Amino acid sequence: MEPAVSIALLPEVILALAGCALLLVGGERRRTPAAPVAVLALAAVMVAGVAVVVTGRPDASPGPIAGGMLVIDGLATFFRLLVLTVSALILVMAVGPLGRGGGGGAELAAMVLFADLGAFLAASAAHFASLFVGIELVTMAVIVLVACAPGGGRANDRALKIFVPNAALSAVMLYGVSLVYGAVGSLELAAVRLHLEVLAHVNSMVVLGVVLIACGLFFKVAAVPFHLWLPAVVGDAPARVSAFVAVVPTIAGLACLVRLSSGAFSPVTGQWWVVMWIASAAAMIFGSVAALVQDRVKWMLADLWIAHAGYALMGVAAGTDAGTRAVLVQAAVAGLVFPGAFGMVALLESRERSEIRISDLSRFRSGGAPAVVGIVVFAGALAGIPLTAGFVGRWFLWAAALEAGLVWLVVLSLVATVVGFACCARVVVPVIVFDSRPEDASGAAMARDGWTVAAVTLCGLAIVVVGLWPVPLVEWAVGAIGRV
Amino acid sequence: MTPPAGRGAEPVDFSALIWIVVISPLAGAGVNGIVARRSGVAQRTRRFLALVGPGAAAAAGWALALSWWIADPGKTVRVFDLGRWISGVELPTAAGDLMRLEIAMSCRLDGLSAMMVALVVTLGILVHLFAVGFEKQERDEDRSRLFANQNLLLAGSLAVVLAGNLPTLLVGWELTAVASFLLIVSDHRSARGAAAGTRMLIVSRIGAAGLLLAIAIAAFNFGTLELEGLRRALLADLSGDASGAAVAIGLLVVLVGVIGSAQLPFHVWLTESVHTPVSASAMIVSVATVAAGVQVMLRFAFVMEANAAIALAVATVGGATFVFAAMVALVQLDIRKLIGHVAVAQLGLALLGIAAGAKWSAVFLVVLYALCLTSLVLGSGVVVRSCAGARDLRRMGGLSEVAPVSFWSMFAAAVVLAGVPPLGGFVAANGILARIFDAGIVDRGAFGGMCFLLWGFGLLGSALAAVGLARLVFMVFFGRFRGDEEPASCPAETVPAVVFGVAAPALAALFGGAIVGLSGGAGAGTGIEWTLTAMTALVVVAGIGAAARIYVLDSGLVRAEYLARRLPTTRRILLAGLWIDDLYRLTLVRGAIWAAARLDDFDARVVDGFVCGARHTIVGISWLSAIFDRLALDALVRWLGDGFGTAGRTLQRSQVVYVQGFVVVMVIGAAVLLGIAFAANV
Amino acid sequence: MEQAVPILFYCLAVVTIAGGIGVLVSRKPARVALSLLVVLTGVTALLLLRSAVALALGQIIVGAAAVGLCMAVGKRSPTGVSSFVHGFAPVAVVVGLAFGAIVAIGAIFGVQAPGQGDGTALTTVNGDPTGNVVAVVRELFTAFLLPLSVVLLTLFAATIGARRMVLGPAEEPRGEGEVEV
Amino acid sequence: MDTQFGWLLNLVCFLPLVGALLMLVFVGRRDVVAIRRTTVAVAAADLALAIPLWFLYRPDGVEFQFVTRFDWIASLGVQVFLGADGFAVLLILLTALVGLIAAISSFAIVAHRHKEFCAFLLMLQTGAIGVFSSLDLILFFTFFEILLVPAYFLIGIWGGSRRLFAAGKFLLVHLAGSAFFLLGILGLYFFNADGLAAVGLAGLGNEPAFSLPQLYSVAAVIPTRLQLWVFIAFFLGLAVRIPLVPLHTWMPDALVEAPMAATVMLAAVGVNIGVFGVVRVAMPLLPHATAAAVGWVGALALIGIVYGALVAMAQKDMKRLVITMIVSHMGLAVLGLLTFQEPGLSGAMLQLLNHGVSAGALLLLIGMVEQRRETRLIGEFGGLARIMPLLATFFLIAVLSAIGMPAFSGFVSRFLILIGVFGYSKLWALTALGGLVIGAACMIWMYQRVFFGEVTSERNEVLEDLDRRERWLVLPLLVVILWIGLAPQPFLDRLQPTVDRVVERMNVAVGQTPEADIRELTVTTPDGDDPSPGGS
Amino acid sequence: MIGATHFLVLSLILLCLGLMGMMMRRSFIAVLASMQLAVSAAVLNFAAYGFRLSDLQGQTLAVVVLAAGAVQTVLGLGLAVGFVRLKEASEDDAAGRPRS
Repeated sequence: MEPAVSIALLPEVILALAGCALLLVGGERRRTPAAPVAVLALAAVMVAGVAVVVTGRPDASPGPIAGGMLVIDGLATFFRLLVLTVSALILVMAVGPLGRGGGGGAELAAMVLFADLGAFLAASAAHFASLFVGIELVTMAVIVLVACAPGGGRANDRALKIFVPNAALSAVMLYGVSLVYGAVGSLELAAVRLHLEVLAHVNSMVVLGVVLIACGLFFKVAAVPFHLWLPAVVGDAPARVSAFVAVVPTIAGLACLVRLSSGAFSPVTGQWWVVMWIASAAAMIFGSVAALVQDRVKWMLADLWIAHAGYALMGVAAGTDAGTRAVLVQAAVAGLVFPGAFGMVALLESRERSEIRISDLSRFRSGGAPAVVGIVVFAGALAGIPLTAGFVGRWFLWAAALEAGLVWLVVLSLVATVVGFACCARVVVPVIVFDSRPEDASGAAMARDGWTVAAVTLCGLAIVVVGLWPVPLVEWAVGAIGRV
Repeated sequence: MTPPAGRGAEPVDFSALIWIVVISPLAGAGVNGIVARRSGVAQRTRRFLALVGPGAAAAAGWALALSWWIADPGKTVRVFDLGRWISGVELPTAAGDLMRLEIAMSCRLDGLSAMMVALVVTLGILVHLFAVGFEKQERDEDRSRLFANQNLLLAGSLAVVLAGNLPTLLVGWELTAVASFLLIVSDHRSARGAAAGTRMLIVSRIGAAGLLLAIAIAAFNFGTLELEGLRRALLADLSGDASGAAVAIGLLVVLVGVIGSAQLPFHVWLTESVHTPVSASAMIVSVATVAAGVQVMLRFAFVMEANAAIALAVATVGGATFVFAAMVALVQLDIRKLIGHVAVAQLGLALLGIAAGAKWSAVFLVVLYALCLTSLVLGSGVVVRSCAGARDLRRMGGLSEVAPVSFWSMFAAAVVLAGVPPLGGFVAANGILARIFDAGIVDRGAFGGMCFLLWGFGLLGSALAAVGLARLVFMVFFGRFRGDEEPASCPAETVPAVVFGVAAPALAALFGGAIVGLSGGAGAGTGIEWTLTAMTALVVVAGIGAAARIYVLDSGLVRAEYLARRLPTTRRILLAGLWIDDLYRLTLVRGAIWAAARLDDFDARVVDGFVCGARHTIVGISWLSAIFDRLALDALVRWLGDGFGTAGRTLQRSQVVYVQGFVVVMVIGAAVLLGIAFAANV
Repeated sequence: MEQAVPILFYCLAVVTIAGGIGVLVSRKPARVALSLLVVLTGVTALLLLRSAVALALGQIIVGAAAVGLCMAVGKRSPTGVSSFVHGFAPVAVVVGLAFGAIVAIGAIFGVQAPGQGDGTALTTVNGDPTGNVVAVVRELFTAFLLPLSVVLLTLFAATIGARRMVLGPAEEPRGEGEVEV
Repeated sequence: MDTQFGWLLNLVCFLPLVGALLMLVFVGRRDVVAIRRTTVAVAAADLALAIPLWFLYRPDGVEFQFVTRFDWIASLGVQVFLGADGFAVLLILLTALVGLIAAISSFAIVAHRHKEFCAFLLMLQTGAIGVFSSLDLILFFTFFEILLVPAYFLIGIWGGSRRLFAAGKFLLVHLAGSAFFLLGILGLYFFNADGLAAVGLAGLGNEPAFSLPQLYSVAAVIPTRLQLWVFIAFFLGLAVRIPLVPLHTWMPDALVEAPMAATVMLAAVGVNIGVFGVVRVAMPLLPHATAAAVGWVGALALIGIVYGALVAMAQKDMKRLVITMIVSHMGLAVLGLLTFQEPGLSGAMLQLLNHGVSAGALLLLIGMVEQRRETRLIGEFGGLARIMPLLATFFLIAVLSAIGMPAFSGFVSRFLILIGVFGYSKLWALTALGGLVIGAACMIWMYQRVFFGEVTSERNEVLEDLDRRERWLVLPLLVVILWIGLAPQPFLDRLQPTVDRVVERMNVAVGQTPEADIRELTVTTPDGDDPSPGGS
Repeated sequence: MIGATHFLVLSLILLCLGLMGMMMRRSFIAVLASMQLAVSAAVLNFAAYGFRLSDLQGQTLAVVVLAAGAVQTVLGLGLAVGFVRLKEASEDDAAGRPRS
């Protein structure tokens, strides 16, 4: 048995301590001087990042640590850093709002850290216990985040929309775990894999367990039809919260799916493949089509996010190393694109106006060429135009899926991509003006929030750089899964 | 392919001459079109520049022809490459090997082309001389463009005449077509001219397409594009079992010739082209048709010799056109249109002769035709100007005193062309008719009974043509003037240049024809031939007599009007040109436009509909999903609200989606996934 | 004892299911809570039947807390009235049954669980006679230390979060140039 | 691979982009004069740099010249691999020339946002030149796509009244097509990566996987079934761009709505990309599939020839008429390609150049008319020949070239294509000729209605003829028209290596079945069969 | 002999009841109770299989799961009270409150 405590748990410890500290510091006073909140949270994320890099073992297939609960392999490190990056970006965007004080800022920042902690566990799980607990922690933190986010009574409302379905689906997933446990007699992922490989044929209990677990994870990655909560929550919440709510649980869920797909459940090829195929196809098509007529930008982004999750599932469905690599790349790309896109939306939001419609995007014109270029870059990346990161992500997915023979899935995804193009073209239209005057010429220009602008700029640059020079990212992804 | 023979000891540098012949009108076109149109250029300079091209061409052309006739005793066929155009493209042929397409601008000098070059350059310079003098009176600034286009036409015609291979022929043909088009539309204001020009150019597209197809067949099936090589190949082919390819080439070149010489059913372009300035009209009528039509026919006359079917087709077309055009000429009231129809008729006769094998007579007729028509067209210009622009024959009459030069010239030309024995026209027509009749008697196999019909056509046509020409001269020059304003003597009448244009060709035709006719007419010997000759002479004289009776003796045209009243239908039909033009308009033109409009609709509705339809479908699905959300949501809220006992309370129509609905859908989804997974398991 | 197990099982199963149905159909929150109590009691007994003493203890603690909280809150619940007959009930029943049927088809008829334990190993784990509770606790604090601590952390966070929710969501700051127009 | 002067090609390719970016950064948006000067300077420099390519290119072998290559995404074998053959050199020259002319012509029509307009125009130029000079499939595809972005904005921002609709349609149809193109690339990639080993050839190892020359060398062993799938994918992508009936409907909308400079650029250069893709990618890589698909593609091309001409005849708008005719012209080019023989291929490639210059000139002139009169409706005009004789003359030259009159460029290509097509199929040749006659009739009729007859509208009486700038704008195109028409041999010489390459590949396909086909390979077929090194 | 299968049947019934409750109860308290029901089902399973396998992992995980269930309950109650507070804050029922 491994020692339960390891130096490799340093990032988790840092996050946990920082989270607790934030909760305690910010707990009582309703008007915290909250600039330190953001700084503290950011610092925690940074330090955790350093710790991840220091303690992460880039070499493939290291042994489990923490009593067999975690395995800090390349995959884990990849997802950990990704989650931290996303969190950092969103925290930077949130410096402004948090810095303006108001109650709950500390809780919000703490929940970001807790969600990261959960994602850490989920991404490096070597045991169903840590997987379940980690993914639940992500969800719980997100629920609190949503519930505590500004927005009056609607915040509770939104939280409820995650809470109830999550209760049902996590129970279902847990039931699936219990079935798998019953069928193979172990909860350790490696042992599960060994048992399943030994089994002469996959019995229906295993299938049940696997599919139920998949359903639970689909809820987290918002695959159709488990996606319903996502647009309802993301479309409605403040943009910065939306970004976090959309991106982090999905990345955690994807990490779990990848881990199970290439590890524990790799012997269950047929059923796993079918389920992933359907979820992927449904998510891609639904997401793109639903986004097409969305007039509300955040809802549209939410729908597109569903489509992106669907693309990523294509890599999971492929089930090969190339597929895994593609999922990693796609996750990284989406993790850069969506925070940036939500950040752009955040620049338009104000207390009076939280619902941003496509025509409102014309307000970006007040930001001059950089804003316009930004919108074009993000729209291009969302659409997957070459030379942006969006294309890189999809390229690897297509390649992997084709290699695995999923031709029709690729064709469907191409259709979805084209439909997605249409959405993105719609987004660009009011910004590039085409002479349509903004409805409220007197109305608000975009907010001048330096932190948000900085984060968005960073995202945009990263998108372009990855689009032009994807080699480091790809190399990293290749290294992360150890093979290929 | 340049035959190696004679390269070394060339007495005259033919190729240089050919260069000059072809290039000088082109250069003339360029100079007139670009330089002379500049505003600073003096009128005198412009006139000079107009003459440079045709003059040089005439000099070089005659030098070429003469030196070929004189300096080259062997009379060998010579081919000159004026420059590579395309080379090195390999084309697989029907024989299975590769043919290297080496396409040069190739010129072929032989008896036919030498003579035709001489003819064309002569007409060219004469017309230009006339034009310079004639147009001098008008002081129109835009004449340089006209000259440029005329030069272009000359160049094109020379290219056709000299062409040594099919591509060169095509280039020349097209150049002629474009120049004719430009000449026809040269009065930009005239909608009618524009329509005629458009029609002409479109019709010429058909000819060009035919020629292009012929080139393709020649290259693919016979592996050569040289006229000489092709001739050998075609003859070899046609004399044996005629292959489809050879016949196709024959039919296609014949089609080109028919279009170029404005035969039925393509004659309209020529008869409608007469609304141009006279010099342009003369170029078109006497140069363009000769080159683009007759020359093509003559070049490929061997096809008709070798294949009776093609010959018969051409002969039929020619004969029919002869009669038709001559008949239409009888009722034309516009002097220029009358001349146009006369031209078409004479070309028909020439084609009939070529097809029937009376090549010599036909060539002779064509030379006469070109000269006489030049005279007639240019003379008509003088006449019309004398009448202050009126072109209606009924408003003329008695102009012989006002325009004596024109009168005598046109009179001579008409006499020659109408076939008054023993002049050239008679000799030629007689020769052709006799040849046809001969053919019918001697070798019935070729034409069979059709010969006699064709001969009948020819005879009838001769009579009608004689009437038409006589009508022209009588109505214009004889009797008394019927117009309103007194005719004024046109200053152009006396300008030497004009005299050249109008009188010189007529005289040339008169004397040349007379000489040849008197000397050549003696060849005939048998009784039948004498009978035929007599019959031809008889009908011609009878025709002229009839015309004289109607138009000369009755200057008031009472008789003519009486005839017109008596035969209103006939007159209407003839005036409408057998409605051939209308037929085109109603079928082809309307049909094309109709089809285009329908296809446009189809394109916009159906084809585009599919593209847009796909888009609409996706957007529609998207809307539906959105609407479904909303409807389902509303229904759900209302439904649950009733159960909740809150009926009557206003329920907010917001995006509050009932959370438990999520759970239901998700559980259903899980169940479906489970079911599918099990199904996949089985 | 061995003979008593089936009888006990069936009795407890009936009680548990009845409690579950009670949760499903009870109109008043208090009754819901009571039904839940019945279910949890039944489950606890069933757990004991499977030698899961520690688990049963945990169930009792958590269950009691949960029921208590439910009752405490349920008294104040403004929407405590529920109705069975309207709304989603038919849909939910059909969907739930269908789901159950599919799971049952797969699981009940395809069950091939390994092992044939009798529970003795669970009461004396690894020869340690200290019993199930000690064993589970040791397990919890060795191998499962990380999940446990994380869950407890989550509990902490959730408590703070719940408190924040009870207090009301984050107040919007008052103007102060939040958005530069 | 000849790497000499590779830097020059790079420079030609990327100079407009760099210029555009520099201009975006350094030139003030209100300083219209500076913007224009910069644009013209960049475009002129690009042309000046491109002209030496004409002389430096040695048409003595099928090897690509001016090659530069370096790794881009090494792990995938994607390279920045530029190079050109004669065909590409000619198209690059055309692009540079038309680009300069379009840039200058835009000054008169663009009323707002000059900076962006000029930048987009320059980017479009880089996109097109990039497509023509890419030797790596991914790079090719990247340029292929990137081209759409400036085009979309050019149409969408500066277009006519229905610009948004047109731009959206343009973008989506193109993207849908290129999505399939991408699928084809992926299919080839997997053959290249895995299939080769299965055929018994040495696998690629670390060789670049998308290099076109490398793919050419293995094209013969690509199994026919895979070829067919990939061909269908490529075809869908390219047919949209060509555009072949029935995928052409984006074009009348997009190009009519586009501002004239963009229309000129897209019509003269943009549509060539489709056919270029066929020559560069589809035919040499997939000879068997191309040979198998000749009937279908040829039928579409033939329909396009006749259909485009007839539909054009019904148009009331000059610009739309000319643009609809493109369907016909491009159909002819495709038909020429399908003969797999030298005349047809040379003719088809030359047709692209001819089309570029003649359509470019026509559209430019129409733009000049539109600018004076603010309408393009044929019915509004009449008798312009008297008022604007120079315009009428220039227009006539362009029309005559477009309908294939000898001495003008259009004739050469038509001549060669028809000779080639005739050897291939008599019926095709006849139909194509019929279509050409209809097309000619349509153009001539349009010319007649616009330029001849009485001047019907008083507003037309006062129109001014071309001024000096406009004259010099159009003249270069007319010079090229005449040059190609009179002396096509230099062009044909430069096309010969490309032609040879295609003919060589196609001979393999038409002449014999490839080795791999006999072995019944099922390597990386799209159905995902197990790769099995086929026996026998 | 009572085996894992019997427990499986029972737990399945409990799971279904729990899910049904979550789907159809409009009382938020009932939803929370149903959630407990569903969690109990999994707990039962873990115990039954652990018994059969003589393995402690399942039981231990079940303890953790119980804690997680507690977390959910706490959150759920927090939400519920939040709604109550909202209700008290404004009697306007139309503010988008779900009918829980």
